[in-house]
Amino acid sequence: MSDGRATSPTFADVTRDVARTLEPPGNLYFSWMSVVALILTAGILAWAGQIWWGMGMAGKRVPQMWAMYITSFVFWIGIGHAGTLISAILYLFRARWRTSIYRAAEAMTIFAVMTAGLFPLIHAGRMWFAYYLLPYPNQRSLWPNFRSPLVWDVFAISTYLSISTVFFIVGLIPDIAALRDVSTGWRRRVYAMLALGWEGADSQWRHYRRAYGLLAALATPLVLSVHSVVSWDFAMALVPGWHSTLFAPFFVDGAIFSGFAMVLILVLPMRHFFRLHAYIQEKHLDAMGKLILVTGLVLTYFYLCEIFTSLYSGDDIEKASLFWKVTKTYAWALWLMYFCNCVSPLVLFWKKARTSPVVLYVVSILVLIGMWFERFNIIVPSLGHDFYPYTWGIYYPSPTDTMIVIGSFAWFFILFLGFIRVMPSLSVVEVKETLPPPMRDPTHAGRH
Amino acid sequence: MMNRRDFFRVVAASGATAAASGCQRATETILPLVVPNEQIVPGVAAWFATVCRECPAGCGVIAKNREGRVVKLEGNPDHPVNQGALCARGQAALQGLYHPDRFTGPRLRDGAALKPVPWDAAQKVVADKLADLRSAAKGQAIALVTQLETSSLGALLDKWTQALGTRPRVTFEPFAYEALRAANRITFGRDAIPYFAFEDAEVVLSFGADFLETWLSNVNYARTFARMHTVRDGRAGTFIHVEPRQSLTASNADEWVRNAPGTEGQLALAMLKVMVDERLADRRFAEAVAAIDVKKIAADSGVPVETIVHVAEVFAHGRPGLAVGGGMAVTGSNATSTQVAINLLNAAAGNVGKTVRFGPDSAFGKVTPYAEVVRLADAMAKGEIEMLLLGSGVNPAYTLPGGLRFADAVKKVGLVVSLASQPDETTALAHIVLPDTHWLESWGDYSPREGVSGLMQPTMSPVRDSRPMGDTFLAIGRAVLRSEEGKGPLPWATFERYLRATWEPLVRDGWAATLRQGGVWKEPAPVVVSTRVAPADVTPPKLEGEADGFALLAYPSLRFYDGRGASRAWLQEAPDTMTQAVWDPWVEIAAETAAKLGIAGGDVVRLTSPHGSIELPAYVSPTLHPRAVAVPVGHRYAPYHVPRYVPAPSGPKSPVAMLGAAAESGSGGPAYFGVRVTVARTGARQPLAILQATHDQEGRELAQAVDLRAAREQELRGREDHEAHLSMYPDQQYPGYRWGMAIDVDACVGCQACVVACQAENNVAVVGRAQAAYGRGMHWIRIERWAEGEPAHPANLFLPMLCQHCEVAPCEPVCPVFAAYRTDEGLNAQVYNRCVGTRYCGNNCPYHVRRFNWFQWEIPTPLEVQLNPDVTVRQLGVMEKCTMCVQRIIAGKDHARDDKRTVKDGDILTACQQTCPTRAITFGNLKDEQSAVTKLARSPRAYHVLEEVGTRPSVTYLRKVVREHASR
Amino acid sequence: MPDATETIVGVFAHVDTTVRALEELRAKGYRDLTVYTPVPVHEIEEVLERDRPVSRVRLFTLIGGLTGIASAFLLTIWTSLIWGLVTGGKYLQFGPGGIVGSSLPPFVIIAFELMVLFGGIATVIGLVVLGRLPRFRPSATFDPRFTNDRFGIAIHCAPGRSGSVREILRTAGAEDVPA
Amino acid sequence: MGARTGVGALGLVLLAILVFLAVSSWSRQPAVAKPSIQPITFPHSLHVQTYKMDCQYCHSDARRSEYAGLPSVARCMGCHKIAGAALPEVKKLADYYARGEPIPWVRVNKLPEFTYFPHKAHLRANVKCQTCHGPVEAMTTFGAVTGPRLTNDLLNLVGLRPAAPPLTMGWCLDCHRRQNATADAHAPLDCVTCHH
Repeated sequence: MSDGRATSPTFADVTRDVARTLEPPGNLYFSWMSVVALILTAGILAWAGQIWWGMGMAGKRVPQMWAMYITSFVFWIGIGHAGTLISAILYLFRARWRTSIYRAAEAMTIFAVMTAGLFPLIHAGRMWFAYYLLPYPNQRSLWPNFRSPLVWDVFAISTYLSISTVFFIVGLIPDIAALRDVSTGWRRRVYAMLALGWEGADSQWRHYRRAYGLLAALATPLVLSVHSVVSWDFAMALVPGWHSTLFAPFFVDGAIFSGFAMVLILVLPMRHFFRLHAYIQEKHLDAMGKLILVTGLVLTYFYLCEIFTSLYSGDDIEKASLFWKVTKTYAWALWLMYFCNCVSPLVLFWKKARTSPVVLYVVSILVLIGMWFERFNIIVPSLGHDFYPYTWGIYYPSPTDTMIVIGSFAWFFILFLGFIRVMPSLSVVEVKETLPPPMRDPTHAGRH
Repeated sequence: MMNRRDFFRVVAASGATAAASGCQRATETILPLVVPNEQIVPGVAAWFATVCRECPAGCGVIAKNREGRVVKLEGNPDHPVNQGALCARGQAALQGLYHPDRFTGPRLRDGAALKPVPWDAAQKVVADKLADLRSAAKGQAIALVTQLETSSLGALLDKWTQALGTRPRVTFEPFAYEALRAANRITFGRDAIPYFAFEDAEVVLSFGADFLETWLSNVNYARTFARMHTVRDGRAGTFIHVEPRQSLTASNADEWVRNAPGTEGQLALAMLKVMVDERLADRRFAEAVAAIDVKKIAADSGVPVETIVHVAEVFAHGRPGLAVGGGMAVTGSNATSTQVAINLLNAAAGNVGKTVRFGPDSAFGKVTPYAEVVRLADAMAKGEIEMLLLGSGVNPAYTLPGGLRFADAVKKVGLVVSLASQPDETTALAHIVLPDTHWLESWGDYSPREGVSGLMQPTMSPVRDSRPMGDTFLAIGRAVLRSEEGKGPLPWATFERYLRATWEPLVRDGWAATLRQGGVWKEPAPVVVSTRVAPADVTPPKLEGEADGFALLAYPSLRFYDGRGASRAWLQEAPDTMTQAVWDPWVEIAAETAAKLGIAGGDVVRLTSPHGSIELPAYVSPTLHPRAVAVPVGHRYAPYHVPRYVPAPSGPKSPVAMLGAAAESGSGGPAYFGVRVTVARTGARQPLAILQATHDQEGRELAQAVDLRAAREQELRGREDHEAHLSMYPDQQYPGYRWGMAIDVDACVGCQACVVACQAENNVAVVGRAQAAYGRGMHWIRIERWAEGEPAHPANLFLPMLCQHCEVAPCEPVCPVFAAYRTDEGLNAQVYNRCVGTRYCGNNCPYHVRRFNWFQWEIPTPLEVQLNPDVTVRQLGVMEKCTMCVQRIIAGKDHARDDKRTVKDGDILTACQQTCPTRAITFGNLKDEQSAVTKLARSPRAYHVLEEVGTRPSVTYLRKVVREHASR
Repeated sequence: MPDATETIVGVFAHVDTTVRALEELRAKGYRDLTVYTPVPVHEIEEVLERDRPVSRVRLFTLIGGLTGIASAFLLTIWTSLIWGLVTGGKYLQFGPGGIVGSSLPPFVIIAFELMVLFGGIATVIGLVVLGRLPRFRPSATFDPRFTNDRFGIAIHCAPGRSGSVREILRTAGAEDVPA
Repeated sequence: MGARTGVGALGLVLLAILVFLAVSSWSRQPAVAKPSIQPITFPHSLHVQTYKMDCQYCHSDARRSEYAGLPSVARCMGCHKIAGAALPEVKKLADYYARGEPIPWVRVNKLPEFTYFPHKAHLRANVKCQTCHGPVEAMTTFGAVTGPRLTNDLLNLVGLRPAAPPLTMGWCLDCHRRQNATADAHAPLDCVTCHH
């Protein structure tokens, strides 16, 4: 590590500090867990009611046949972007500041994708037939329609979840091995099993390093493709406000933007409660802040493009749709989104803001709100004022879909809160890698 | 016919198991017939001809019987009145047949409730009471009221009243057009309502006559009107309508003249005056209009002099023309004189005998005038009536004006017997109910006009324990007279025997053929009438109520008529075309009035007349005359609608509750236009369930129009070539047929018949008020109303919108499981059992014609018996939409293959096409160069809705043709 | 373990000492070495990888990726051909004169996704197979310190040479050379 | 050795997925009909083989309707007034007839509610009854094995394709395709032909 401060922890410190995060949690943790579990239960009950009585329990209607479920689906998929982006793309770019946050980010990715993956099921009118979307030989001699963006979604998301999980697990193996060797009792036995007998021998490391690099190389285009494919759910449709080639980069950028915000929301409390200030330092926060700022500015640019193309197209229906969104029933949502996504990140131009956990936390929450509403604004108002004036209408959320959406946050947090207590939320190996390797002869230090 | 009863029981049982089974694995039994029925082959439809009795128009109907149950009604193509078409009410008659509220047997009042009782006991109560009254020589204390029964049943009941010595039978029809009869008596010396030959007219001038909605025989007149008005070979008739309210009929006029309420008669005279002055009419009519001041009439009616002159000129130049009066124009205090003025217009233009034809006179001429009903009610109020017998189809407690206080009067009657088959406001007051069979289960005959005698036969065995009214009366009559079958004045065992005996001399051995045809028809000899010209004076209408109140227009509803249709959920859910409102009743308030009183749409307002008061949500109309408010007659809910589909209503909703009792002096008819009401906000809100978000097309050219002159020119030149469709992909090939549809926007009058027909054919669910209001209605076809031009005086275009079966369908490629795909025959198919319910297709359809099953829609028993067995009942969570009646296509191909030929025009009619009174819809094979649909698709008027989206629909629309002078 | 060899483990606290020992051992001709490190260390790898071929994991990835692409195209095209349903005017069918219609572009997306999926899974399989995972019993030369902060070198040598190996390790700076 | 166990674990996971898919595809499909216990033991074999009766003599609606139909009790009695009147099973029949009750036959062949199978069109194309209903002429008690079976689905999944049992959609399609390939027939392959 270049700044080579005296306080720089040793390898043993790292192992100890990480192991410390896995000590039995206190009452605060359990009270949080119970609150989250309660909300989750309410969400599950709401879903059960919706399955039993029908999709009408959710507030959907003609013309908004999609609404909060797909909004939340895209939102969570977007959140799921930061993890693999950090672990794959930043790995390939050798951005060393990633190491202290990437484990948490990866876990977040997997849980976010798992949350997102629920929504197509929640959304489907007959979710018990959702397996029709899977390509497998069946007695009907009938296959899915590979021309449908929804089937692309099935492939993209299941691939993304698989590869992210693989990536995550591969990254975890040496860490679990390290924990195995410092723990005792049943934990040791469990870790021993999960570590697959990792020993850190050179014959393992050489394949491991190569495999990890290759996975990163595969995951990099995957990260970019997943949200592109999700964006095509909209871009491939005719609906004014959806039918745009802008959508793929627009969605990918938005995904990274919201993903980093979520990473901060998870990492900042972790840093505080686990006292990981030595590993998640101000420069890390600064780097994250910069990324949020940049992606936010790019997003602003895309918003402007969207408005411009709509106005410049000469398409009256597109223009009417835009005008309606900006001024009518859902205008508050649109302006809220502009404020959260375009204005609030501007504060990060100041380095003081970028290194202040409080400011970062507030901005991150605003960004998440803004990004949820971005998807809402794409779906609900666009559908509400499309080609056919006869069916124009306003969507009102119902208790059922509101509860399910809130429940999805509970589901995500219950997974994440569970994870940080049983698995190393800080990468033991990679943090050690960034430390100066122990040298007897200090003249070697700093070389890399 | 035959012994179908056992069969029905069997099928009903297996039908119930079929409906209940989602994925059941329980042992299922299949039951064979005990004795074969040669008329019915399971799986093959049998058709029975009969006559529709949903209103007195008497259209011919053929009922499709599958496995012993009627599943669909269609117009009888051979019947001269409706010529194969049927209106929304006729289509919905099935819901009366299978009505969940139908009495399951006779009922006897026990305190507040009606309790089941055996037939014998119930009939004995009636017979005993009759016998008592007879022995007390109180025959005149017995009254029988029935709906209009023109033929055998009426004759039998008259024999019955004579035999028992009761008061003469009273025929009660709320809308009986007494003023027309009275005026014809005055002008032409004939107490009859003639046949109006719209088909032969060049110009139709209507004073309030809603002939496309309820007037006399709406299907008949819609069909003939379409023949007169639709562009053919560059020629088209003109239709001018005078009414204070823009009704559906007014919307179809080339020129709608908005007048002050009640000034129609004066306007007719002013027009006659113009014709006389401009020598467009015979001089002898000058005498009639000598005292007429056109300017004053223009000022009183609010119609400019130029308009009066122009209309008169157009009308006079029609060779022949036709002037008709109806609706509010001929039910006020000046109704008869108004109609006399209209008669004079016809006479002056030389239309009598040409388009106004006496001879084939309407059955409405046989209705007992309303004045008699008033007299009966008075007698009841005085306690002179001790027994009141009410035939099925009459509901006086609901339909009689509130001023008559019928409900109070009826309480003075010792025994009230109703033969209604389902509970209504009148059975609530009855002591005994002896449920009549539904007309689809009954023998009978009906003659809607001279020369047309429709024969009715049971099309299935009774759904509920009920007895034909004729049988009930015969049994009671014989019990009173203590005579046996075959003897005495009422010897017939059943009404069927009597009917056969009556028809025997008429048809001889052609009974079976007559049954098949649905009756006998011949052209009666025309009756020549002479016109009596006398000075005419139409006084302004006298309206009860406060002078600063608003004239109440209580008009019959297209969907419910006098309220008979309102118990059918299908009709409640089919929107009123003008307001696009479902379920709720409303009061139409002019925009100026609403602004003045601070009323917004959906505000509940209280209307008060000297006779009563009702509370209704407001519909703010930019078109209504500011001195009027309008409330449709006929809105009511059946018991099973509440609270399943609508919340329980508070208080009466029918405008007749506010009307006065007095009959019009000239004709003895009721005054639906007779009171002024005050309008007051109640502070409550009840937004109407309106399906159409806006009537403004916002420049999207969904419904298009073309000028008549341009249409003519195009017709001569042919259609300009369209740009070739550009694609990087090869076009789809159609190895066999390619189905397509053409819809003539010029012909569509917006009557909603197709909507209900589709609902009946395709098992489309009813969702109720709240769901429909929230965009969750299930109709596969909808009639849109698009208003063009200035809001106060718009030209309305009616656009039937259904699945466009696009060649490049946006809905298909987005479906992940091929539930939506395009067939080899050019249909946009929806496979319900494959559908997962992603609803992506519904978003991506630019026409929004896809419907999603948000819930498992309930089908209250026994309505499930009506379900078309050829169409899957959709489960919750699946998408559905118009299939172009694919089950009919399959059946049509099957029949053609039986004959070893290909399908030709007319083999396959979609349900909407089949019922359309104006033949606006054409379906056929687009690959057949000679088919009607191909020719229409190449018409110069042809266009596609949202053509620029590039979906290449298989449904072609033909532009509406507007007339140059239609501006005003 | 065959009796013919003896195994000696050296535990190091520092990278430079470990590297020194490795260089020494290699110079002496000891090739049968296993090096344990808590993290992959560039300096150590440099020594070890000098004369080894590149890890064959990449071959697994390549084959997996290509399999993914091929199976995706096979799946999408074959399923289209067996039942050439038309959606949105696009289709791929057996027709007169061979395959007609065209709806290939969307299949590229499926191919991409399956390439990544199969490639990724094959990579992991490669890692598992080549890294000889999972192991249920720790190898004899493993010491739990190696996953924390110590480096280890295990040398298999003829029994007679253990002394010199120990000497090399100690000289290089081994913290501990257990017996 | 380690590698083999890893592959085994992966295989297990894959197998679990396959089983899930198979079960889920099979679970919502038409019921597997069991050999039936009928109110009257009606031997098809006797009527067809011994008395040489044509299927359509009793199932007379097949040629004109979607349904093949069952003979009315009266039709049965047409012969059995005299023929075999003394047999106990025929007596049961006579009892039903005397009571005017239909015979509650247990249904054997059943398609889902959303599937329309027109007998008429298949008869017109000269499809034998046995093609779908099996060798009924040889059955003393009518029973059929129809609908998908788990074993078949599993075999299908691992690439072995056993002859599908009758009355599954894939089986219908295979026959239609064969017809179109060989005969001069137009067996429709449009979904809506059967699902409307």
